[in-house]
Amino acid sequence: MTGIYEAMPLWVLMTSLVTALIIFTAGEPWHRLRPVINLVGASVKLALVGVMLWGVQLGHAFMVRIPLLPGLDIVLHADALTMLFVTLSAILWLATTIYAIAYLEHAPNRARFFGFFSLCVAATMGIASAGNLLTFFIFYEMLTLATWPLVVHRGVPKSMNAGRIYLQYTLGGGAVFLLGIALLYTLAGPSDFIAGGELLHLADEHAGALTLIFLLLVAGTGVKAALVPLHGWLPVAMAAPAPVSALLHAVAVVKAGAFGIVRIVYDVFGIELMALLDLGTPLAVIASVTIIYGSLLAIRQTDLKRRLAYSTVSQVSYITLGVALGSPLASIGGLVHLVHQGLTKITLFFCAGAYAETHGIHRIDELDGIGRRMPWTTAMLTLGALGMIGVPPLAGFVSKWYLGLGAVAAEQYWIIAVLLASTVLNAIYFLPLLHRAWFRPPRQGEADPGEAHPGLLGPTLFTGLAAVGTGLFAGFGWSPLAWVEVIVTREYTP
Amino acid sequence: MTLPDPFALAAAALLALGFYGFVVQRHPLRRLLAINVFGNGVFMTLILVARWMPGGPDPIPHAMVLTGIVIAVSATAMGLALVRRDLRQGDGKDGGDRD
Amino acid sequence: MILFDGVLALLIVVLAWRCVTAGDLYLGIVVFIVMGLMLALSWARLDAPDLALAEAAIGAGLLGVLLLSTWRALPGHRRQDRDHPPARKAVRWLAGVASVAFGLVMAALLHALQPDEDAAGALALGRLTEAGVEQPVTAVLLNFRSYDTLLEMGVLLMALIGALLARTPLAPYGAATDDGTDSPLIPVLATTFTPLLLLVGAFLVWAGAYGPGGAFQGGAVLGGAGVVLVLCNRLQGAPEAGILLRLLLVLGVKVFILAGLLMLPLEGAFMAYPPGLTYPIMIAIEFCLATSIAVSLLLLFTGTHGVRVPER
Amino acid sequence: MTEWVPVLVVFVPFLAGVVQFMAGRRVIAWWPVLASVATVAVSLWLTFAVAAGGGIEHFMGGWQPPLGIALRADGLATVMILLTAVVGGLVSVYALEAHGTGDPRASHFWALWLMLWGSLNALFLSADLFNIYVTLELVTLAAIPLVLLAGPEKTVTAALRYLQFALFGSLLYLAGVALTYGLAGSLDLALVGPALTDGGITGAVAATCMVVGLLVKAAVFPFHVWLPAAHGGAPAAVSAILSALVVKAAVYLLLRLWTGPLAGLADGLVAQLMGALGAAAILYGSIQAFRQERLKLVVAYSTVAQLGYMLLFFPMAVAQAWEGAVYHGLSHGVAKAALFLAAGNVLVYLGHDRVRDLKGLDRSLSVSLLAFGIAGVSIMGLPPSGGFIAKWLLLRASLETGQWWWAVVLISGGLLAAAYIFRVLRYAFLQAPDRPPATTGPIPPPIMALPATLLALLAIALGFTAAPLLALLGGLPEGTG
Amino acid sequence: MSISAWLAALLIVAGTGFFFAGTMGLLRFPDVFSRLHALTKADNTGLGLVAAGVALLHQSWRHAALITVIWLLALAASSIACHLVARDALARGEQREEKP
Repeated sequence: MTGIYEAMPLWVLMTSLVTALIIFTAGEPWHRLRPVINLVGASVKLALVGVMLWGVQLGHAFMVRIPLLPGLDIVLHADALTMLFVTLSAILWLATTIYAIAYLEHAPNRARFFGFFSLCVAATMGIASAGNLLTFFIFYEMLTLATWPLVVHRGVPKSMNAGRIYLQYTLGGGAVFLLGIALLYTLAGPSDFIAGGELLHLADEHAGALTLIFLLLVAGTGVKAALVPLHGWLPVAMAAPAPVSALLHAVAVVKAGAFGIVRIVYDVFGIELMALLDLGTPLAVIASVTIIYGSLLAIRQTDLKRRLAYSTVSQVSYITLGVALGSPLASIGGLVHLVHQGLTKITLFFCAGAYAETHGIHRIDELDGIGRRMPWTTAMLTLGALGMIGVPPLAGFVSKWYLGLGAVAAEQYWIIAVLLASTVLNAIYFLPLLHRAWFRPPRQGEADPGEAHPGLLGPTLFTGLAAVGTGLFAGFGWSPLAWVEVIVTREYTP
Repeated sequence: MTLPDPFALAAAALLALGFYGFVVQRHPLRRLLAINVFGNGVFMTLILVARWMPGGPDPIPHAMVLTGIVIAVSATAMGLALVRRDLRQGDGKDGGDRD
Repeated sequence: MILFDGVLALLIVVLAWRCVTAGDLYLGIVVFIVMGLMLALSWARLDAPDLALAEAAIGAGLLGVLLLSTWRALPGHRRQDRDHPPARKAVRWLAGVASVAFGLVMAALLHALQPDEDAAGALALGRLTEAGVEQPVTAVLLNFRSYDTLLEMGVLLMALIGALLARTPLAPYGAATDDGTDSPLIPVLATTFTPLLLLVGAFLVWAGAYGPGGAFQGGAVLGGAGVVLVLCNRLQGAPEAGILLRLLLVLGVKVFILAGLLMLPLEGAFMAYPPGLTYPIMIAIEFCLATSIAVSLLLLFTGTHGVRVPER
Repeated sequence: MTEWVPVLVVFVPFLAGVVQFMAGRRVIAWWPVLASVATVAVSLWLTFAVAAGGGIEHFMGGWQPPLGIALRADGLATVMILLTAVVGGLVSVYALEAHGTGDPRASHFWALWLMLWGSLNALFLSADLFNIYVTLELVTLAAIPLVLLAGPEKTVTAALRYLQFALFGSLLYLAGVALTYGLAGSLDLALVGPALTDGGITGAVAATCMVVGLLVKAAVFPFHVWLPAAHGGAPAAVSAILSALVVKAAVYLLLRLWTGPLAGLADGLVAQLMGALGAAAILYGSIQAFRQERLKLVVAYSTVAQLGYMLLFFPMAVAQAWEGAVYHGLSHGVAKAALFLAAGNVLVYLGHDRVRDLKGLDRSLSVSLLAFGIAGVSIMGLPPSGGFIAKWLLLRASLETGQWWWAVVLISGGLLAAAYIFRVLRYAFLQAPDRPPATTGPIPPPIMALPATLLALLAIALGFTAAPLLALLGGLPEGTG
Repeated sequence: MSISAWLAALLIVAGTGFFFAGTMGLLRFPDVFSRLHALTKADNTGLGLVAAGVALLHQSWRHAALITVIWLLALAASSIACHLVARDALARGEQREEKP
């Protein structure tokens, strides 16, 4: 019997799930109480995550096993990688909740929105703490289902269309993923995530089958991670409200996909098997193509949120790139980007949402002079953009630096070129924004100052500064970077 | 080579004709007739099976046929009520029964 | 006799052929009824007099009446195939070939079939003394496989409910429907034939214990008596059924179930009759069944929830 | 006492139905409630008895087969009875409001439904080929009048078509039974197997007749033509019963016969053919469901598709496929009942169920719609749900037997299901900002929304209760595969 | 064969002849009324003859009585049926066909 303390991942999951259920059952009449429930849920979760973080640091094992069938268990556990993602999600959930309460103050159907919002976070928690592929899949699909109502929340034909495309991609990906899992179970039997994987002994006999399984699994997760050519849903899903976009891009969906790839590479196949089957390089190539292609498309966008969306396509692939290279340093770069990109991108989306909500600004050419009207928000936008480009000492730079080091270590010098090109492209699509915001005069009759609502600004400031902080204090013991180094050391030490 | 029992041939023919009628006919009343022809073929088969048992007519298939006849007639009677309803409506009438 | 059997079998096949393919629906129905009678004859030849009776009374008789009355109730243009044309020629050919093949296979199988001599039926024949009645079919229906018979009563009851539901809302009641009912011969028919029919029906039920007959045949004849009365306008449909009529309707199934359940604690199995009381219980059940069958068949004919005696 | 339970499971509801019919219009309001509660209670009693002590056998009239008829409550029968109790109980709650207990139609509904309940249990328990024929007819002839309850003027054509196919199917089955008796001299499921296996071509034809007859009754593609109109036209409670239980009864018989008396005849090619029928049903039914304009027809065509999954057992015929197929039956039963009840609520509220005009429904009918969505998760086979467990088991079975093509069918079936479920939700989520939906009816009271929600949640819960239920079911019967 | 058997055979053959004649009439006569005429008269006589023959074959008074009852019932039924058919035909306005 699992003790209450060991079952901590379950409780963390439950905080969001229960919040969702309360919100659903309470419905619209309780709208005054809902923010309280939301915030209490998010805070409790954060506290529990803190406890768990401490425990993992001390080497405690957290594990819950719920048998579904013989040989088919739901396993929730907490290792260092889990904690990286869980902590990020818990913090960003709190921020996004505050932001969303302010953003949707008078919108209809808020009960539904916040219910699914919490459900979505619950699913993310499940993904993070999944202890085997099946559990991962269960929450992966739950995430798909929980985000659909958020994507179509506005209920206009455009968002319905977005919802349809979103489902086509993600459910299709899920189906492929399921097929991959079933094949793997058939080949190797049930197995938990374990550093280095347990498939090495099959490599000789079933190399083809393993490659096929890898292909299926990566295709399944790649859809959510928006790897080219599976990225089509992401820009369309911009039809959702800004907090949803923020969540989708920074924490939930896209990250879940990237996280899945990390899990598959590290804990299912293992670095060694990857090398043996020669799967790393193709994955790295796909990731590189995605990085460049996403950036190129981002340049062409005139809509602010769409430009950010394509930027996500590009940036998330750094994570994939990092793990695909198969060198410790690159892995550090990739994994730490999970956090860095999350903080940075959510800041950017918060800003975009604040512009839209406060002044109705959606297109980039409407940004002229906004720096003067909304200085704080624009400052955060600036920090975020610079972080994305990778200006030292901001967070993005740390990731890229390690990626570069890793590429050198793996003797894959073309990666350096990719990184450089990406940085240049990032600059090309972000700097004009900053230029317009700060140095162009506001348009006629639009000079009225007006900073965003505090509920919008607060979370933005928080995430923006956090993004700066993670970069600045990367060398300290509790920083994401240090944490990631622990993970990677475990992975690479047999 | 013994000569086939004429009733066995008749049973097979009833089955075949019932099947043919069910597939080919579209008028619901005709379909019900065809189904009953088929049913009679089944009953005939059972009676033959009963008769061929060494030691006397086997009462169990006989009981089955008796049960089968009642069921077939009940179901057909219900079918006839449905046919009556179905074919009388759609003529601008309310479909109510008047007789 | 092989000649007679051969001619009879051929006749049945030809009638079935005409029934299925007759151009005129009315002809098809009439041919179907005749075929039923011929089948009854053939089953009598095949050592199944019980079934011959049942087929004549229920299969050809009552079903024939129902078929004809349904045909009569259809609007003229719905009596033809115009709205329901038969399948296209290609389908007809395909179905024809398939059914010929099916028929040939079945004929070959039946020809080759060699029933077992230790079939369940032999067992039944061997244990007749335990069954309480001499007539094997009745023994099977009311004792060895009484469960089937009970459920079959349920089928009849539900078919009746279905038919009644299909025919609501019902028309005004009571109007004389037949031009023929004022014929001077009708009272003769009603007064002479009905008592006779009732007598024969009751006799058949009772006779089931030792000879051809039984609850179904008897019940059908009793129901037939009711049909005659309706046709003679001595009875007519009523929109509501009194509690008595409903009681009679479910009498068979209810007595059957209650007796069966009663035997659970007494004898340890559903419907395991206590030895010695088997015959009286079975006769009682038979009469209840026959009553319910008669009432059900009558109501299937009238298509109403109840019947009543018309006011004069 | 325990050996009486199978009898009680059949006759408690059946007798209650008969009494209800006799009581006629003067319905006692609490009679249906009492009858349903009693039936659920004896069903649970049976379940626990079988779970604790293994199968129960009862010889009707005290006559052992081959002379008499046996009722056998084995694992498979018990899980089906349990499903019937759960779905039936909740549908009864729904019907208390939807059909009421007052007017004559209500009386007919309860009489028919209670008798149908007993008949279904009788069918699941029957261990005799001819008795199965009788129970099949009993089930059909109870189901058709229930369809008519939606108003004969609307459903009579569908009911008539249903009757024709059902009647022909069962007579075809009876033809097979006749041949079987000729071969084996017995009707008991446990006794006819060897004779059928040794029966050469006669045995094969007998088996074919029975199987094809049941396929017609189970509305398996291409014999599905009668199903959508009947299930789509019936009142919601009845549709739920028909789709969740009645068609499943025929599939249940297919499974039972295939793993029992016909096990020796199961030929690889025939099994593949059955699987192909299932696959065709999945693909065709799903595509049709996607194209329907009326909500209840969407759900009805979904039944055509979902039944196909259960047929995928036949080509694989391993333990996991067996468990998967039966579990699919259970979870589909629960989920489909939820879908139909939810659709019924939509119909009550809007007065129509045109998919395109469901705009803005998510606000007014959020509970029913949520139930629809949750049940949809199971229909799509997404985790965590009973549908997922079933799909997973079937998927594993297909890969383990090397028949990967069924895996492809399973996966695409799930995606197609998602397409038609989300199509409905999409229209329901569309906002109609200018005006509220033109409603004609009241918002269904909680007693109508609750059963749908509970059933939907049960469909999810089935995702976690597989182990005890599959233990109750027991493994694949011996001699199969 | 005994005399009674010969007699029975004769009666049955004669009865069959009447049936044949009745059937010919049914097929050949031009209108409802004359068809009825042929059918009832000839067939009832035929049935009587056949019944008498069968009764003779059985050599039992009980069976003979039963057969007689059956014949009488058949007579009554056919006369009533004939009457009703004729009435119906009249009511529909069917005309007698005159032979050309």
